[in-house]
Amino acid sequence: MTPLDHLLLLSALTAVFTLAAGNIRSAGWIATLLYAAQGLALVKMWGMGYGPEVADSSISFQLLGQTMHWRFDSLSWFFALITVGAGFFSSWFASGGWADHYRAQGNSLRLFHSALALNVFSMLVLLASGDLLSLFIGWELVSWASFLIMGLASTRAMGYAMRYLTYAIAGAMAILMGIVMVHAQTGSFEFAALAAAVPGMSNGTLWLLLLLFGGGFGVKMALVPVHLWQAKAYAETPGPGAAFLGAISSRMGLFALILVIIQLVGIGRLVGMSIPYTFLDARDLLAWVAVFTMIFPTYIALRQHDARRLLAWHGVGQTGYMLLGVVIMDDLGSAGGLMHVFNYATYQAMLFMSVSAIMYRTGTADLNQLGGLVTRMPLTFIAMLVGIIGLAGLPPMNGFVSKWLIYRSLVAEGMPLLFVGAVIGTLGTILSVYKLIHNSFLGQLRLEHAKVEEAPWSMTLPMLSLAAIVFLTGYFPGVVLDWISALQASVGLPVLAHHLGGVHFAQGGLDMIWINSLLIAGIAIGALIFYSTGRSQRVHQLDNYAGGHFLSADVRYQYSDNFYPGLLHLIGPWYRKSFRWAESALVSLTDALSLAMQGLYRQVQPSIYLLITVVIALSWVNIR
Amino acid sequence: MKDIKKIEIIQRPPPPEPARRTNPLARVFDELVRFCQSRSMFMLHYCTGCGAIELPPAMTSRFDMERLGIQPMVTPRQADILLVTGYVSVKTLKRIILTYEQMPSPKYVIGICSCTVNGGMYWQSYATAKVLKDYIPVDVYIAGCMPRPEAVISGLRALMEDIRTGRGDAWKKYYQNYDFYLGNQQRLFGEKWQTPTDVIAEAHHYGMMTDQTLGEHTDLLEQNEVPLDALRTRLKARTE
Amino acid sequence: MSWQELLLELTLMPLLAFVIGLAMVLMMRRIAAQIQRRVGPPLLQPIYDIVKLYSKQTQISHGFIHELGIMMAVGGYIAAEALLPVPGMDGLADKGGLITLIYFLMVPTLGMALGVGQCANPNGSIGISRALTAMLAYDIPFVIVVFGVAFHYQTTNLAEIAAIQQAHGVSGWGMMEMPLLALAALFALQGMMGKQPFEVYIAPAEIATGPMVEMSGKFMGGLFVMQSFQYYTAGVLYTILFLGGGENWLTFLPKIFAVVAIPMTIAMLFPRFRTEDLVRLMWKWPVMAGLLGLAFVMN
Amino acid sequence: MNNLILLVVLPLITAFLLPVIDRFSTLAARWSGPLVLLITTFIGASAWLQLGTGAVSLELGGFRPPLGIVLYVDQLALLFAIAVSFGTLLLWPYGNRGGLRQQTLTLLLAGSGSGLALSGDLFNIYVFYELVAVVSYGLAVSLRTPAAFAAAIRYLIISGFGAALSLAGIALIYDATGTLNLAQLAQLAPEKLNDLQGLSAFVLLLIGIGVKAELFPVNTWVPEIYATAPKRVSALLAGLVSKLAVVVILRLLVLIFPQPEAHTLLLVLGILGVLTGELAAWRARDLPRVLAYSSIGQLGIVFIAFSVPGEAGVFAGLAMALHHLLIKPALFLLAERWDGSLAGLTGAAKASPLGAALFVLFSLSLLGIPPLPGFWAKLLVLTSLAQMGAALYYTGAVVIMLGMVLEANYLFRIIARMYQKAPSTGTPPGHGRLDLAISSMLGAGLIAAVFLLAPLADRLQGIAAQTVDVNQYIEAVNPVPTRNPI
Amino acid sequence: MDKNLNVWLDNLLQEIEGIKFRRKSTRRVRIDVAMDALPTLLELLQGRASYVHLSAITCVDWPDDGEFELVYHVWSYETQSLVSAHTRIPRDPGVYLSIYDLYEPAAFFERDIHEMFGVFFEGSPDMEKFILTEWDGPPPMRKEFDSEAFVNQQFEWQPYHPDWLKELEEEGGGVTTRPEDIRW
Repeated sequence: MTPLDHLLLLSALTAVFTLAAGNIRSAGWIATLLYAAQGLALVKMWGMGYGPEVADSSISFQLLGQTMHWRFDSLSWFFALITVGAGFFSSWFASGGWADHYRAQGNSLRLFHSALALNVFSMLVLLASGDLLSLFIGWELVSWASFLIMGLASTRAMGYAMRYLTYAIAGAMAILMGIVMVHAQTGSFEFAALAAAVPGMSNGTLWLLLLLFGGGFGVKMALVPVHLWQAKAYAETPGPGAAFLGAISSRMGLFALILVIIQLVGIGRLVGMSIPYTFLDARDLLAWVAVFTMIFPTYIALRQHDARRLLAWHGVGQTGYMLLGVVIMDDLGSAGGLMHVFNYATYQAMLFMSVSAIMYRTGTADLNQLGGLVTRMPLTFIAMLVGIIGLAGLPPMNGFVSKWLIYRSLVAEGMPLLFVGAVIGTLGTILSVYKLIHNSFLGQLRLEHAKVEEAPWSMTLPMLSLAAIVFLTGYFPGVVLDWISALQASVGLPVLAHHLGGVHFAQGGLDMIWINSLLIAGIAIGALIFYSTGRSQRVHQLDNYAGGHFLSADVRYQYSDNFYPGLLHLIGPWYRKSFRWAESALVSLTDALSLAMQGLYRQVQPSIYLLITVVIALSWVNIR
Repeated sequence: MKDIKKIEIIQRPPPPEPARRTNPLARVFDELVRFCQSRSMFMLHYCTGCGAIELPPAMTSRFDMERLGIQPMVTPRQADILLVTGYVSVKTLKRIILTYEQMPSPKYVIGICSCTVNGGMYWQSYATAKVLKDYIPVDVYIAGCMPRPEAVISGLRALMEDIRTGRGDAWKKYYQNYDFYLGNQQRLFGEKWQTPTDVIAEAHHYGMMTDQTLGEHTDLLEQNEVPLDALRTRLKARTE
Repeated sequence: MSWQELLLELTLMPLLAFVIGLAMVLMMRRIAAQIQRRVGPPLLQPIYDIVKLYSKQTQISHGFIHELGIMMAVGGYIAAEALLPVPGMDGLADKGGLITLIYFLMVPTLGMALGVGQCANPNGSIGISRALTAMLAYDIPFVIVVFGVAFHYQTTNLAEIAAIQQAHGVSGWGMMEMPLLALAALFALQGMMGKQPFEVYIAPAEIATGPMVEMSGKFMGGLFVMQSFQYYTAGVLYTILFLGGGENWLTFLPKIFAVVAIPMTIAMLFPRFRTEDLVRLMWKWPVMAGLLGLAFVMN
Repeated sequence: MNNLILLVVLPLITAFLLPVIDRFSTLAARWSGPLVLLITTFIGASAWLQLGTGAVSLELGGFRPPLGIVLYVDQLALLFAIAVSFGTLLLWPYGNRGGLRQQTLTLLLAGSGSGLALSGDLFNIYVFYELVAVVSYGLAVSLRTPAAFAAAIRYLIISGFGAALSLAGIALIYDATGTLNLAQLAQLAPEKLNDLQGLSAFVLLLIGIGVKAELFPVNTWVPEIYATAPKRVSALLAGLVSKLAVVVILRLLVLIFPQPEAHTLLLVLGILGVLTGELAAWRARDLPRVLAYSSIGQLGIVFIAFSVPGEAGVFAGLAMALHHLLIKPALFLLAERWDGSLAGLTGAAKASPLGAALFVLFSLSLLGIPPLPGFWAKLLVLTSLAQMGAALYYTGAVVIMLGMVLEANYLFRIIARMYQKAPSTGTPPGHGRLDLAISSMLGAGLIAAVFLLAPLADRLQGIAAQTVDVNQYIEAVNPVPTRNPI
Repeated sequence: MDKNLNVWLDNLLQEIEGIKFRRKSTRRVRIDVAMDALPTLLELLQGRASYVHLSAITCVDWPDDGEFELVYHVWSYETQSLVSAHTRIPRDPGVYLSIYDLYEPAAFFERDIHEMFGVFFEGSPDMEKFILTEWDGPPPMRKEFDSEAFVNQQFEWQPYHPDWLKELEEEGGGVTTRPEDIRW
């Protein structure tokens, strides 16, 4: 029983336990402990985090002349760490007050916990895949598990889950086609076989493979052309479920992309495959898809007025950064992209949790119905503040480090337009993230929220511990960079030389210990200056300047709807929903075809019809 | 800054010297702070009456107020001087009191035009408040039925002198005998008169409370004060 | 570089920045007065204003986040000064380069935005939404410029950039080698300093000085201090990137004052732009100039 | 081994004796059918054990092949013969639902079905095929609804037309080679039937037999019949009879017409079958029609698989056919009580949780979700298609993929509706205990297949190898060489 | 065109009995009409004689006659001439009917007069407080309302007796009669 078996067994045990005893009161807590146990089992394999070790599992199948086996290497160890961590925090969040609230609304808690456990288990199986066939099996399990957790909440959620399913199955079929093509070329499903066969393949087949695998994994990562399903589906998932999905679910696509395209096909071939009549090659294509994935969803998020929808659209946007970082494939960029996976998981989960804490207390996540909650829910505010600083990528938090690495590598590699595209994405994030915290926590407290209390400890503790992680990994990025350098070595990317505080780079490095302490010292001096002079007095929120008007609480003077009128007035006409139009055009085409086919089968007079078929068949014979 | 000395100041009997802190260092520091306060006054851009038409010429190139360090500011929060210009109608007086209470102290009121002194041209009118001094403490009066910019500047110059010598503390009177002012205000606006600013809490917070601060008028205020937040009833009235 | 010297530098740089910043604020008000044919404020007026604001006896606060906003506004810039190399003092320039500095310049804006948010005043919120839109507008040309410079000198360490430029003398200045980028940077500078044509978020007549609507006493004082730091940082950054940084103080000071004087004079001649026009202008000419400059830099 | 003829003869005799037995005691009549089927299944099973990997040819009445009729028994034929008798046993109209008539016809179907599977003579195949066709007309109308009669008439026309075509095909073959015994034909085919006449004979035969095998142009009868016939009959037709026709086509393809044109024709018709089946199912009104169209699609995949020459194609096709044979009857049994409009199914999971769970299991396997056997079958098909490397085969693979996406969408649209909260108006009906029992047995069979996957796969590979081996067929039958016809 | 309109206007007005009109100048006509005839007059002026613009409604308080005098100023763009229709209404009920249906701006003039004089116009859309929102005393423009007495009672005055005025008065100087008491 290798350590990997312990992990998979434990994960399966959690799934079975939650399925069996999900509805008992303390089911959530026990599930959280089980996730912690999984974390321990993972830590036992810490060797992979810091060195080129590989842990094989004893389970393997011998079927149809193919052997399927499962193993862990540092790439899967890194992703597994984030998956189990996200599972641990989401189930911890879902075990206290939130659980009673969820059950009070008539939903079955057992289904939710088992769906979460199934998700974690299927992701671990995917991460442990040893060859293309087990990769596909894990991939299908993951997409079905996330379908299950998405469709729990309501009929509307089930509608979005159905839409996700069609995308997922289409993606899976593309991957299966790719695997079968590889099998046809190399005769086996092993990774090594593919790696060996790649030099021999012509550019045409490689392009086909890239499109198939890229498309299939891209569907899960919600890259631009196929990004429509993710935001709505994640927004409708119940609170901690959304936190888990937002944190790690679409990163499985990135894991598989790294495994297949980066590790097996490798950058050499990617740069070589040029698109005719353009200066672009395969790597540029992936980079530009990443940049568009950064910009479009972020500016769609800007217009949302439902907090969950806004965060989900950011989920789609931030995947662009990870892909861009990984696709640059130099030591800085790939380290930035991979670290962004870890960073993003931490603060996205925290943001989703804080939004569901607000929904738990006020009943709504609509930004136009909220306001002024900072006085009532300070801890949730701190969690969201740390989250948005991380999401916007500002210095004290870890989001800054990964974005700095990506930008620094873009400058070093000399890709100006990608750099500008990435910055447009960041600025869009900063704008929409401020709108999120302003409309929900700042501004005028509404009458109906006057008596709202802070979220219970079972919800605030996970949030605050995640905030601590975000701050600490921001202060000492070296901790995460160690795992990433081990991962880079195993995947074959150039390894990043780093130290605890950041990266030492000849032409302008980054030392987060200095930068953060400098910033905190600056703010401390600001505070010193501020508090050294006269005492200030807290005044009532209605004691406010309103041009001489006597303010009263029933007049709502919070400015929250249509938050960036100038900008949206200018870029309003650019939102032409062209992707949604394309999707609905496809659906209506299938409808038309299906009605035509049904017409075919409703032929009442078959005789003429048969004569035609025979004539055609025989004439076809004569032509031969 | 060439001809600041040339603006002559109307001589007024010097009132008693304000209390000075004993140790010399603190006194020099207070002297410096008061000097800076006198040389940098933010004027609230709020035209309460007809006299305000004289302010733009005082600000622009001919009589440039900025050389005295006076800038027009938009909100009461940022302003130090409240210029009450022209007749003070009862409706405007409500807004003046609200604005005055929203200003951070030390704050100064300058009554421009004779209407603020004793009612001026509209002394018989039922609609104007005659004596501004009864409702908010006033530092300097500038008489004239719309005094010319030179007069306004010399008034401001007198105020600067008061501040520099430490006599410009009329704003403390508002806290110290708030009851007197509140009484006059209630007499004019009725018992239900209330402003969002909690002046009594502020007086308490900054240690300006004296025995005159609280009285029967403040008790009256306590009784029929409508707590700002609990306006649910009006909300329901509004929605039916 | 022993830690005592570093400590000395870290304290000296912000103080110098503050003093030079005050001088720049005075210069701005004097230029404004000169253009409007007025006498203009006395020499020490900025100090008088700040001392008066800090010596206010009743300060109105709307909550801790309101105070935190001002602390972040002032503290953010104090921290940013340490990254700006000035003649004789490099501070922590090598620990975080040009990209870190851009983010450090965003920290005060967002800190102030948080503070204003809690004042629950619609004027403030409208002002902040316009300020962030303006930031989005002028940051895009600025980022193009930053990329061009970083790629041209193959480094993001500001001290090195200044050293490279000084090595070749005046002909080595950024402005000579990358004129278009310098022009685009000037546009961005105008937006970054929030001066008249792009002052839509202060807009006194329209939204009662936007974010500063509820700032009294030391809050307002904090913002005045931030304003002086803002001018100093903008001026020094532009000088380092395009005017060869500071060999010695005698040549450095005139350069930064000249750089800051240009946007201030332009400011006094223009009315305020609407937000859409501001964004449209910023995304049209400076971005074109920047991209053209980049094309030259790239090959 | 000789008593295998009983597989054909015994059901036929009991079918005719049933009215006589019924005269004596209805109880005996009701149970005699299942008893006979039990005996034939037993005989088949014991023959299967004796056969091992060999192949046997039984001359009926001791006459040597060119004159006499021969039953050729190899693993493929025996497997399908057992499947027919055991399947009819499972899907027997218990509880006297269809009355005596339906029981006799079902027995006739069983007898002729096993005959069709075993016969080694072309004309004999035609006779049994006609018998199966006639019996299925009778079974299709056992509900006596006007819609059933209309559907049956259309089915009669098409089937009759198909029979005529196949007779013409057989005539062409007889004219060219002078014999109808499959073994002899296999010997003579390379030089006699390799020309135009041979190919047109194959086309005629393909379309003729294709009617029962739901081949593309001639399967317009399928949705109406399966919707209006009693669900057990539809299960029989969709599950067993269509597979027998496929086996016959496979025999023809392997033994007599190995030319590439035949394979490409089969591929084209298969692709069209998948496209029309899946697309029509996207907008079907009620569950039986969805299953009908889906079975057209699945059989299209089987044909695509068989169009791959050589052992890999046959292996993949057999895997898909057996998987479909296991799942489709179970789904039809579930459709027994759920045949109302799809909207009526909202909240059905609450009414019969086991039924809904089984439906989910079967649809997952149909879609080819990894751990279930459906995935391995589809993987075999795809790998064999990819091996061919020709453009047409790639389009075949892509069409299968698109089919799966469409199938996933419409199947899970139904499942999503089932698991929603039932509307207050009316909750859908639960299932009969018997139907549930049989379909859950089939479900258990499916899950068992998951665990016994490796041995099953090797045994199936053996069968495929044997079917492709033409010389083994010829030696087993060793016909007397005929003289060239004048 | 305007000449014969005036002539036509003159003989039109003959039809209404009890009407007195005096042409003050070519562009101004004063008409005195009875209380109940005014609406018909205005209707004729507006409908037939193109006096479409109601400039103002003013009210004059005749306390000794016990009447209010309402003056309606209507202007015609075509003839470029103004008609002022005067009418007298009794003071004590102080009720008159509104001409809002003829001229919509009348609503504001009537509301103002109601606030200042207390005349109630039936049919006028809005009779609430208009400008004097803080005032709850009697209508202030009425002549019997003594503003000065009210002011003396309501407000105190700033005691203003500077030293230099005292010396002047000792020498017999200073102001003896107050400026507003001088009636010429």
